[in-house]
Amino acid sequence: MFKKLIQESMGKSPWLFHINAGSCNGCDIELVSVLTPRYDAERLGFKLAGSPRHADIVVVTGPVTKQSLPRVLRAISQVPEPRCIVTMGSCPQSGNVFRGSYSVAGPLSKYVHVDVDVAGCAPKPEAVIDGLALATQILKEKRGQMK
Amino acid sequence: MTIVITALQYLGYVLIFPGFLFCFLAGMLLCGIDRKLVAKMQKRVGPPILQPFYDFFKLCGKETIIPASASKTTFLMAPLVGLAALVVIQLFIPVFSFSAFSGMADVIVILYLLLIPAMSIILGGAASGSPYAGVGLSREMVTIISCELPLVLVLLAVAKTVGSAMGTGLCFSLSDIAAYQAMNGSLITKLSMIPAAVAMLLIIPGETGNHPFDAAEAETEICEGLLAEYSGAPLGVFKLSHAIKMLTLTSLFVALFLGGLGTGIVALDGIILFLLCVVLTAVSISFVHAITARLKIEQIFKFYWTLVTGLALISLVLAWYGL
Amino acid sequence: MSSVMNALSYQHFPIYAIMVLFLGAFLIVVFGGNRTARNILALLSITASLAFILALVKPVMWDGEIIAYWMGGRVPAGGYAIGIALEVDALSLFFALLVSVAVFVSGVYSIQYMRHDDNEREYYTLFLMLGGGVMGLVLSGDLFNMFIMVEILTFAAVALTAFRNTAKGALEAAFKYLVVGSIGSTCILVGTSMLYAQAHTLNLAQLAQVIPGNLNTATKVAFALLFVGFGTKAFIVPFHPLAADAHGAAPASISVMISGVLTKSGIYGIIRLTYFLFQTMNLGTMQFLLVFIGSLSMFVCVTMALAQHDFKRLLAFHSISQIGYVLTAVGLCTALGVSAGLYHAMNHTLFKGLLFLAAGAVLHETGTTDLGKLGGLSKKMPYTTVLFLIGAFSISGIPPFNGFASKWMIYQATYQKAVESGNIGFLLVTIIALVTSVLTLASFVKVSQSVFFGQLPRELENVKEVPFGMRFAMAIFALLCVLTGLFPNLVTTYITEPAARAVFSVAQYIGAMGFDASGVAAETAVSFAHVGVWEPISWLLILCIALLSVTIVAVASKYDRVSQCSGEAVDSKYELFYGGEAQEFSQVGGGDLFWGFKHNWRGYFDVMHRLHSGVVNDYALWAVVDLALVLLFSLIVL
Amino acid sequence: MDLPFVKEALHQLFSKSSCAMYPVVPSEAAPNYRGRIVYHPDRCLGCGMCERVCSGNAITRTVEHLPDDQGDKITLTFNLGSCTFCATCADFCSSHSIEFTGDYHMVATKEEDLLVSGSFIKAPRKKPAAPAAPAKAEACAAAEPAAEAPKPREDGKPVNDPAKCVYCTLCARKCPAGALTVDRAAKTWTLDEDKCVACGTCAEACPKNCIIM
Repeated sequence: MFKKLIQESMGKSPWLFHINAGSCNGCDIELVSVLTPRYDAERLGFKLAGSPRHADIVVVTGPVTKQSLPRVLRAISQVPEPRCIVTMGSCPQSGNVFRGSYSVAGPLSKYVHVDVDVAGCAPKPEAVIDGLALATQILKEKRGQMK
Repeated sequence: MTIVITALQYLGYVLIFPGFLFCFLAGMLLCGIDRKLVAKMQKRVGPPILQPFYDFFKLCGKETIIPASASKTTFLMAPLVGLAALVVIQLFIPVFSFSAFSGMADVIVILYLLLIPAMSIILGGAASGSPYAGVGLSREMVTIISCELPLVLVLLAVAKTVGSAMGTGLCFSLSDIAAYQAMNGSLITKLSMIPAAVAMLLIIPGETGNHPFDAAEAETEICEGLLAEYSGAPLGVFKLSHAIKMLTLTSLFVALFLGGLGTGIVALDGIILFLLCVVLTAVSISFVHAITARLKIEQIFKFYWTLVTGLALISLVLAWYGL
Repeated sequence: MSSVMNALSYQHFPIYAIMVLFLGAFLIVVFGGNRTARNILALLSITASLAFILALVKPVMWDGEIIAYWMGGRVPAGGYAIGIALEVDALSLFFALLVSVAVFVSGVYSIQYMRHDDNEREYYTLFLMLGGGVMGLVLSGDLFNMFIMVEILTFAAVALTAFRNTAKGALEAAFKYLVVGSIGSTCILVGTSMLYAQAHTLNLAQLAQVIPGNLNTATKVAFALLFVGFGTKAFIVPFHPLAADAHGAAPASISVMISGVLTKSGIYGIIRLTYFLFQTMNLGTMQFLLVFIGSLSMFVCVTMALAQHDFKRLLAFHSISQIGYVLTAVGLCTALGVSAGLYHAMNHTLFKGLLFLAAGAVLHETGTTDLGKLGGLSKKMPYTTVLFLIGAFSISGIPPFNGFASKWMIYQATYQKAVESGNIGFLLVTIIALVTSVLTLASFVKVSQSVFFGQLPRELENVKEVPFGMRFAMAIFALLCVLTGLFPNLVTTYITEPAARAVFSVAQYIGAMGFDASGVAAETAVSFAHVGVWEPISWLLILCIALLSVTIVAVASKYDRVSQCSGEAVDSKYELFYGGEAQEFSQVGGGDLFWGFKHNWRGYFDVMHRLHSGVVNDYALWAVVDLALVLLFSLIVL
Repeated sequence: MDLPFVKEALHQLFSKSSCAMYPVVPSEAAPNYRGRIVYHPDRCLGCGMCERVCSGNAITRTVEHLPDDQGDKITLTFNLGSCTFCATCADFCSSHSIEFTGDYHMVATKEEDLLVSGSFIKAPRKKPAAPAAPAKAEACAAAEPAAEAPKPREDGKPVNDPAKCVYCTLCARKCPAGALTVDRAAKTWTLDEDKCVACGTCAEACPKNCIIM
């Protein structure tokens, strides 16, 4: 029963950790706007965590520049299981307009398993909420698979 | 046989009311109500009231990572010690006329016991070895220093008021303060106690580390400071401790200023206490949270050592001259 | 046979307790060439001294007997005391107890700690002379012997301060100490001779009988001189910078002696002077003097400590801060106050000894006490860390350790005094004491963060735990810290209350020596009613139950199922969360940890910084100014 | 101390929240919102202009030669995970075959889910000299002079190669002087020589490189 409780709770309080991997700040602003009174993701339990150790969902924005790549991987590795990685905006998925630049190491999926992609440049807050909700479902499944 | 029954009774106090179970449920609900109210004041819907429970159980189900540079025992034990110490403080605070253990400590002791949870979080954070924890520790400690002076003045003012009314000169005992209020009505009705009560209301968010006095745990600047390296269940215990601390401080306020509202029936008193705590939380934590932005650490210090200390000092001087 | 029995009578124990230490010092000079012999001799003499003092506890403290001992049987003739006298009442014994415990633990610690130093023989000689000096001072029954002992202990302390003269600043610190210490000793000598000229006696009891009724300008001047002289020994403001230098330079075992023992001798002198010789403590102005100096020491030194970035200097300032507590409480002249002050004096010896030994352990293993260069030692030195934390919690007054019990009594006492005397100034003292306490906590948080927690610098990778002997010595202090904190009622009943009662029993003190005490008010009614409520045992019991239940729940819900770094494998998962930059060591500077606090007090800290110039001329000037002020004060109010 | 939000906080405590309640209450994108791309292959000419103007390299055009001269199968794939939604492709598309809808819901667990693609078969171009088609010989002959590669004009003004031209009108749209008129239905390309400034924009813009300066 306790396990069930935990699994249910897992779906109700996902905490986000946001990594800016060289983003233009467009997606970052949209992510923050998800927490504003207009969209208020907190009513779904979302919360921005300050440290990857607290997070359940890692949201990556930006095309993953060479400078940021080791830090991104480091921060992601420090998120405790179960965790879920969400790429936000086109950049981490493909590099977008920065693709082919000498300083871009992306896409992120070359290095880690990405669970959810939220496309858009930048995605609409509703789309972000959709993506995070999907990530939460995945999180719950992952928790169920944990022993 | 009677010993066994007494022991069971005391165990019941510790584990059920006003101990763990009460602390857990009431503290978490208080935290949830606080979050809901802040959201309301910010024109948001806010999380469900049960959100802190979800957060807690979720954290219980997460992996606990111990950093390589951390000292394991301190790192893992600190949250538990902090939680246990807080519950014991809650046991020492009388619930109106009912007091499980409040005959065992007085207000000065409470003042010092309140340092133990703070120390546990400081040591736990320091034990993780994180540089962010170093910054958080420094800020946490300065916040404690800031709150200490006005809190001392408030407690001394209360002790003086009750003491001179009871003819003993001074009275630090919480159960005596509760008994006095049960006979003569709440202390907040006295002129000299009003500034002290206001000061205490301002101290509560500082002691609990709530916004805007949360420079120590600023998640956007120093990655939650002392908690930066905590994950999983220990983090959940710290969150629980934070929630219980809100309950403890508000019920301390009730014990100091709003005593005498009890009915004598323990269960009912518990509910009244909780409702009063909710009101106090709404005023002193949620409302202050909603209308302010986070203060810098030296502003926190200045705020407490000027304005709040001034209020408490007025109260103390008024109490000294018997008003 | 009877002479043997006679020699074993406890009447002789005080002189034995002093003499074994001096004898040990002498024998070590003669036979101390061999390390084993030296250690055995030192251990024997400190153990014997401790045993003699412990044997005196029952008759003197619990039965209330006052031992008057005339050396060589030279009892007073013609109403005047000529011979050398020892007079041991509960107060003397209380301090002797502290001295013997501190000397014992410090001696045990020294065996491992000083192993790698040269001149161990001289070290033990001076060490035992220092111990013997303080022991002689507190047990002595006449003023001139007190002066002699002050001289012995001062010079032993100066020599020991400069013992590691290769260390930076050791000679300078010793020189400063020598200069100002000599000023203090001279004051005591001049004061003593002025009193002798007036009263024609040097016996404390007889002085206490003669002086109070016959105050004139000369005795008033003598009072000021003696007060400043003993103040120098206690390092109260304005002599506190010396303590910082001396503690910083001396070996840790000597810091224990200086802070735990030597300062107590100053406090003892002041108590004897004010409560016994001049019996002026019932004057509000005298209470003001002591409480003022005490509060000033308390607050100034704790703020100075916050600004330090050397482990031992920081502890040194705290030492004076705690002495400020003691002086304040003693200056209240209430039964509770004196009892609280003595309790705190005892606790101070215990926890400050523990802290200095911990600092010594860190120095022993790492070779530095600079807070900026240390860090993360808790993984390397777990026992030292735990012991240090016990000491830090004790001095910061975290329940249930002993510092809390005594500080709490001091708050009660000051507040009670404020209420009883109607003087709102004492209320301020309560507030200062409470704030000082939390500032103390702050600076020990700083130490624990900068030394034992935080990140381990690469240079300290190979640090090991200290040897068992040192840990054992620290553990003794730690155990005593916990016990005296957990059983405050027993401690007050059996140790501090008899001593405090002795403070108010001037008549018995005089009478025990065979002088006429009719002119002196009999023992004041001493009430030790505690105003507050605090039951540490019950608290601990409940805490244990609570902790147990939390732990059971936690373990049951797989709280301990953690993932941690296994072996040497470097995985970024177990690294700390920060930018991952190349430098492996980033730490908030030890000196600036409490920036938010210091920023608001920058004016004050600037002034303090300028005042503590570190120039010995300035400190000598302070001593003279202090003397002038106390002189003026005593001439006006006495 | 300045506390400007006291009144607001109290007021909002008792007023309705301004939250959009998104997942419960569905939300429409604003007019002209550029969301998910819908590609209409039936309208597409396969000119590849979109691919060239795409800044995010989100559009890929693959041409598959079908056997038996059935023509080319042209597939356009729009990777929404690389798109900046700038709508330049739609702007440039002469046949309006790229459409940006208001559908912002572009969430996927796999990268493939973010691909929008469509394909059409372009009929094989009539070979100018196809001996196998004598029925069209006359027509071929009529076209013969035009099939000759046009010579550059001496005055530097553009010349169109009708053999290559698909009449996509891009040159006319791009012409800063308004000198070009292209009628797609009538398949005519006319140059107003008085207006032409011989800047060369049309030649640059031409997806088929059929304008020669």
